[in-house]
Amino acid sequence: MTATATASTPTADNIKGWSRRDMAKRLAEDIPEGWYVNLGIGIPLMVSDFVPADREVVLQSENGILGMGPLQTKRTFDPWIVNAGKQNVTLKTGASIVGHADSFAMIRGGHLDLCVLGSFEVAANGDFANWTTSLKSVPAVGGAMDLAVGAKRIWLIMDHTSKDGKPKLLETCTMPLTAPGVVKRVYTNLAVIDITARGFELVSMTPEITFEALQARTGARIHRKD
Amino acid sequence: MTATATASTPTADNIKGWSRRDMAKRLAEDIPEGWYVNLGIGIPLMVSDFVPADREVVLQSENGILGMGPLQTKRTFDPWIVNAGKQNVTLKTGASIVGHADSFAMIRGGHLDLCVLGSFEVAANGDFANWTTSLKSVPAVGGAMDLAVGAKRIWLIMDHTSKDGKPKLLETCTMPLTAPGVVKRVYTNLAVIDITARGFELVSMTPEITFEALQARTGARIHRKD
Amino acid sequence: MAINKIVSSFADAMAGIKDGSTVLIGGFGAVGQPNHLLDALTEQGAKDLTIVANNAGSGRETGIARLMDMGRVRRIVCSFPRSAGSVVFEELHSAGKLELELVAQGTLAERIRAGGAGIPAFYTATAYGTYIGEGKEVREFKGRKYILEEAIKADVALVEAWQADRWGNLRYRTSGRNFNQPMATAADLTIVQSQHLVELGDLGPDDIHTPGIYVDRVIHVPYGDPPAAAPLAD
Amino acid sequence: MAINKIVSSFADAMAGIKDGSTVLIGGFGAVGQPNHLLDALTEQGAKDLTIVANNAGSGRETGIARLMDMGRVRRIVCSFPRSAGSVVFEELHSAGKLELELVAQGTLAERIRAGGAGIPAFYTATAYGTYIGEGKEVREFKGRKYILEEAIKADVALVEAWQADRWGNLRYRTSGRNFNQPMATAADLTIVQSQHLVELGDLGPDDIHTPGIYVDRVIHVPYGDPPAAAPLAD
Repeated sequence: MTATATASTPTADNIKGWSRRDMAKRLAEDIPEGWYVNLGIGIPLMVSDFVPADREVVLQSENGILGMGPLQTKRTFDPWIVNAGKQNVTLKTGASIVGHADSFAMIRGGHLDLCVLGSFEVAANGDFANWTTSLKSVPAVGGAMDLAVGAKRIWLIMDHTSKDGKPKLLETCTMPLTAPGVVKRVYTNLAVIDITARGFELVSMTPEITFEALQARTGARIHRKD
Repeated sequence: MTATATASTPTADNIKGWSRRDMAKRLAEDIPEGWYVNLGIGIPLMVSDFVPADREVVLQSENGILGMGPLQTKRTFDPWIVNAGKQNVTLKTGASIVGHADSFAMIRGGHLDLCVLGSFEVAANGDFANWTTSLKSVPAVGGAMDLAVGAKRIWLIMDHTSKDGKPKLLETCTMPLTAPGVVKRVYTNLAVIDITARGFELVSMTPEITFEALQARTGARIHRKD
Repeated sequence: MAINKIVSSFADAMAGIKDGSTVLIGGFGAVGQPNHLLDALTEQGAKDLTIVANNAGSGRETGIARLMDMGRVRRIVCSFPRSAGSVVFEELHSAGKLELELVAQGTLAERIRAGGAGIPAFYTATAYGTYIGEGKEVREFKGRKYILEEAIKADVALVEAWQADRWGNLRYRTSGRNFNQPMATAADLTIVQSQHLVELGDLGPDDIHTPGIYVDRVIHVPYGDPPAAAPLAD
Repeated sequence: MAINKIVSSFADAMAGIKDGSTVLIGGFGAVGQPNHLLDALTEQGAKDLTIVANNAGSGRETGIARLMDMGRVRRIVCSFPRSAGSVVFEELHSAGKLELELVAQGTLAERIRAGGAGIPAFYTATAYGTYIGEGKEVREFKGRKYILEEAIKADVALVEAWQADRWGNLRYRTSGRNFNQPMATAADLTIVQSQHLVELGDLGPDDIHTPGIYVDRVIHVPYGDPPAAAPLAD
């Protein structure tokens, strides 16, 4: 497999692909009823807006909430309830609270069906790097490493390439790892890609792009599903 | 130090010493206000009857009670509350309940000021053996080993000798250990004895006996306090 | 659609339990014992089981003792196998028909908690220097000696609760919490018999002892009070 | 006489904290932060401190940031040192005047829980194969790799609670539970600022989040609500 068939500057054709909302929506539709899900700070948290209204999914927040609801409004304001991103959130009917040790016991004990995270890089072997781009300055890690190894599956939601067109789906990560070998699926603006024993496997892609152009924007071989 | 000055059959003089109630009472009076205390099944549990009424001592039960009260009567009957010996007990005002993992975290984390246990044998180095006399039949261990290493101090309440006059305070235990090196004090029918770096140290003894007669009933040297 | 973990038959509650399973059984004494689930497991037929429980049953007609008496248990992991009435255990064990792993009670609770918390192993001072600690890895931290103990992770947990809702949120009643709380976290399939079913939201967020994430199935068993432990004074 | 852990002055609450102490500080974001105890610790004067907390403070005028800015902290153990407003941390750390031990949040919580539970060390998969896990002992259990982590046991814990009684029994309010609950168990001296004092018995036995055995001193600080995290939609 080589990328020689594509343009030398893959982004010159100006394909944008799916919007962040589209990515969040696609991911949300893949979450079955009854799953326990932790959504990372940022775009992953948008996923909660797109879970179909007739489907009960229980959201966990690492600081001890099981059954997290939407952000508070002025009408529902309660400053004692915050999520992992320290936003004021609501509790759904049926929610429960635990302390930090019990919350991470829940996370690390393999009880979450899914954790959705953003990422800087992901590799074809399931490694990913989302906590810091460099160790030169002092990084903050928070709960990312715990979630990465604790949840039953890690799905990433991320741009397929950097702003200057460099692939973020790679043969090997170049940035400090969050965890080795844990990612099961990646939702990008261009495609949905599974990570299996043989590496990246295409699930679906935006109609704006060809398989070859997608491959050219990807740093490791993409397999078609058998 | 030898025991040659005493009778060849030390119990022939028929000294009984303190009764079990006396032993429990002496021990209870040595518990300061505010201590958290676990009382083993049997004679140790009698200690609770003798804590002075104006002194608040908080009793823990290994199955998750902090603030255990006296045994239930027909008037206070609640079959949902049991102690470690599976007796129906009451809760004091201020009591709290936790599950087994949290209860033993409390025990093993060094939070109990005192645990009072019965014992078959105790050695001058603080070893004791209270869980089984032999490994020939299948023993049951329960929470004894956890309490033995977890409480800040272990005090034993036990007969000074066996029924046939053999010492139970020894140079080295002969039965399977509950824990090595943890006992701080022993209350027997004949004496109260501390265990320090140099071994058994006499705190007090029944007026019925002489030091020499006490020594003759003891399997290791008893030091007098300096 | 909505999450609903409440099942209406014991057959549904027990569905899928395989031969060779490891089964955690809550309770301490008569309080908090999931007796109806034990009967249902007996009915369901799984055999070659490993049972993890504080006690090894008493009598012959009910609970763990009955399951063992029917030859369905290969191995038991417990802290207090031998007590008044543990006749079936003693018969089978002395006849070499039942393996025993004897574990200190706190180590048992902590191993189960570790199983639920993703901790594969931990060090503890309990049982160091004793028969139970023999052969285990010893390691010193800050001048004190500890032994290594591994987590217990089970296929099934049988749990008794006081209140449950359709998400599987649980509250226990006083001494009924015991091993039920850590065991609920440490199995692939956690099955609860609950004295009361309540509406979602009836249990306050700050008042839930076991969050629903740990629970797979709930069956309503309003059996009433456990027996008194012994005759009481007036 | 009776047990009474309630003290009436900050001086009494802070009495005896020594230079060189390790201090656990509860809270997550603005919720459950024992800010008045932090101010009292600043007043009390202990220096050369090791601080264990999820964050490394923000701003300069309050809390952990103020304590660090006054040169009283030698070392900080935390999971999220760098965030908007962590200016004092960044100044001191880049100037080599403050040591940092970076710990994954769950490992931090579990190390503290272990400190309270008498577990000197445990294995975890978190941070295996990463920069944070470098140099740590690796061990395989059932085919998966884990690293060894040691317990954190502190001299002092500063805790914020919603309700407390004279035995030191505590309840927290929703997200205020956070690190306060495990930290309360892991120090030789646990000091609590509580929004409400209640009579002994007002907190039901099944409803206590932190049993009084873990608490040494309680001071009543009815400061009201934490600030809103950000402007809210209508």
